[in-house]
Amino acid sequence: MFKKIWAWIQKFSSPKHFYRISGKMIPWFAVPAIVLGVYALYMGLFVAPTDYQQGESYRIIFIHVPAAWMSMFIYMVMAVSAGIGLIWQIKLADMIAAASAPIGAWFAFLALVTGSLWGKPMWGAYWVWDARLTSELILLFLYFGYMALQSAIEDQRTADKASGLLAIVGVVNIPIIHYSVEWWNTLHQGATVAKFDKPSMHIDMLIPLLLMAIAAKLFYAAIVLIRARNEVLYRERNRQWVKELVEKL
Amino acid sequence: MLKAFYHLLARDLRLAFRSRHELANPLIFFVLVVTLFPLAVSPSAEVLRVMAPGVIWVSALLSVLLSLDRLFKQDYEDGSLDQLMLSPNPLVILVLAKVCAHWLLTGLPLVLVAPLLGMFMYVPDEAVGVLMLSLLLGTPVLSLVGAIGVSLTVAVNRGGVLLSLIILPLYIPVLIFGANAVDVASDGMSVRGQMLFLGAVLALALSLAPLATAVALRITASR
Amino acid sequence: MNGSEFSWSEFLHMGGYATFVWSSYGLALVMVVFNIVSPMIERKRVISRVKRAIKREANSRQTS
Amino acid sequence: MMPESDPIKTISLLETRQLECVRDDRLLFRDLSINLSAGEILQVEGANGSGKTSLLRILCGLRLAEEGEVLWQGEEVSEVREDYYANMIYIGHLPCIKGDLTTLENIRSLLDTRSQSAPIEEIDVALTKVGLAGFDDVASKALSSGQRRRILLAFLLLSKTKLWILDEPLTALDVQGVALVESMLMEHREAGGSAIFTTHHGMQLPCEMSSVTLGVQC
Repeated sequence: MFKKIWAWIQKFSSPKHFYRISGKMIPWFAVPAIVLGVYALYMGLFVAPTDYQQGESYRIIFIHVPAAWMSMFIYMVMAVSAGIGLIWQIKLADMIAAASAPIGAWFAFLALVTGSLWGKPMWGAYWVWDARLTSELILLFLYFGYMALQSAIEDQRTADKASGLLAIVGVVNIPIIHYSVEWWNTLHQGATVAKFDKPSMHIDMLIPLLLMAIAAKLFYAAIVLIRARNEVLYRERNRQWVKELVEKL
Repeated sequence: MLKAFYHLLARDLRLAFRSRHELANPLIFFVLVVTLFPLAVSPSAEVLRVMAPGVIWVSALLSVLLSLDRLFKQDYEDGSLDQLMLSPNPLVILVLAKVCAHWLLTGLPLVLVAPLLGMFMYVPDEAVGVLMLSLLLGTPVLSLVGAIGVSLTVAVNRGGVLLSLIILPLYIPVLIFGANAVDVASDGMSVRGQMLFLGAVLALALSLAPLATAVALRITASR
Repeated sequence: MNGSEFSWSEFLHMGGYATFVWSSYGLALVMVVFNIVSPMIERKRVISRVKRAIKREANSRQTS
Repeated sequence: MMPESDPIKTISLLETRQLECVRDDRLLFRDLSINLSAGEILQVEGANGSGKTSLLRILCGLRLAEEGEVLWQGEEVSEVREDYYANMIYIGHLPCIKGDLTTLENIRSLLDTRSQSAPIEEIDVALTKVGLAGFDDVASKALSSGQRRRILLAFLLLSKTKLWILDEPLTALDVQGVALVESMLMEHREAGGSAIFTTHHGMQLPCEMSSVTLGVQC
């Protein structure tokens, strides 16, 4: 039984098989992502009511919060797949991890910029050393570290393993970093306005937020597949099946 | 196993003492960086006292970071690292010995010189003890976590900047709690919580970092 | 909205926060587009690279 | 379990099965099966870049093969790492010598990493044999590169392991040095030890020697 599952995993995770399957899967993620995203935009911009405290500026939440969630989520996916790649030597997992990093970094960057754009009208400054923004910034650095290590090591296999280990070390550290930054922030209270903690968020605000978050996840799924397919083509470029496939393109 | 630990520790210490001039470098760097702040900001006691914990801790961080190279670089370049990995002893123990030597050569001197810097930066007398204690608990974590980073980047050409990029974010918790402890102690309050946190992080690093370092070394060697 | 009729100019004005709101959404759009386009360009590059490698190989086989 | 068909030749000391090695996406070798028994000396030949060093590092377990496995006395190396490393010694082309330590300290610290020790008399004998008598308290940075290689040869003698894995053991050695390595290999073989070494000189030993050549089949 176990052997069967293992054989199945190995078959599915073979780059060739993945390439074939993933090509068919991409539209299944991309189309719902677009539909949901557009619908969430409509809900967020037209249907959701104006916030009585923050006015219209709160609408940045529909970008900022899903982006921040995604940046965390992608780091977790990255670390888990890097761990799978490291332990069970599954090449595909390494490729998924490598393909995830730039997307996650983009989301972290987006969350940072939108956070500061939101901060300006709320705090009167583009940057405030708020706990979440600070954690987000550190997360962006973790992404940069991962990508830098990945590209600094010539040998692909070593690069995958080394950066994978770094991602795992990062994941162990994230809760500690997060906790200490939160703690640090409560000590230096004064600058912060609790802007995210809305105990009674209007349902018309919550729905577009959640829809947007789902759309972002689907978007990530589609993009990571496209990127992973590129990785497959590049890394397996000496294999016969890639050569045959490329000739047909 | 204990013997292997002891022998490697002794070898690294002996090697370090054979080139004494290098030994003092991180320490001088530490003092030098701290000295820059009164020159750059203001020599006034009020300003410096506020900045002191942060400045001393950041300088300690940078000084450890700069010295991390010597943890594995030489062994990697002359092939001794291969011999360590081919030792019948568990690699984790050997890693621990090397990290231990590194801390004795860089972290401990920082702890010992800290009162001098406290004096430079007008840290109140009652906080100097806390400063030393926080460094005593924090610098081993810096060496332990740094070891993971060095073992990943030791084979990379010009890996210095890369090393700081991957390691500094991981140092943040130690920095926050270490500097804060000194800050709080200056106001005459209890620092029990901060010390417990640093102790917990040290325990965690002590148990996990050598494992991660051992894996990282095997990865580096496999290229 | 708010019972009154909808006005585009009011919508674009975003209650005075237009700069912040629209630059956030604009940046998000740029990010999404970039993330779609860049792997596609990358794909073209990889494919042309593999093709060139195949050609090189074929040439060297002919000469030898 | 396989029945032991051959009573004389039981399980081989070191065995590889279908090794495949890829470096910088170049296939170095594939389907490489080696069978080394006790008392056998194996020479690995091949041009520069044919993967000799990679093969030796795979045999040591320092490097992971793309495919295939390495067995020590019939068991996967990663399973019996401790036993394997206690009975195997690898000397790469890097010197492993610390310039700041003396010859004696270098030998001692190399032995320490293997959890071995040797009495001073024995070290003296080994040093004399490799032509370093009287150099024991000289800092190694004052030695020539050939002399440093000789320190490693002394280490090799003192380690008394069954299996030697040597990467280019003749590097930096003079004529006497080469002769020394040859005689060491002969004695090691007579004592029932095995060795695998690479060289692009093509060493001729006055004894039976198997050889593997890399870089022909692909």
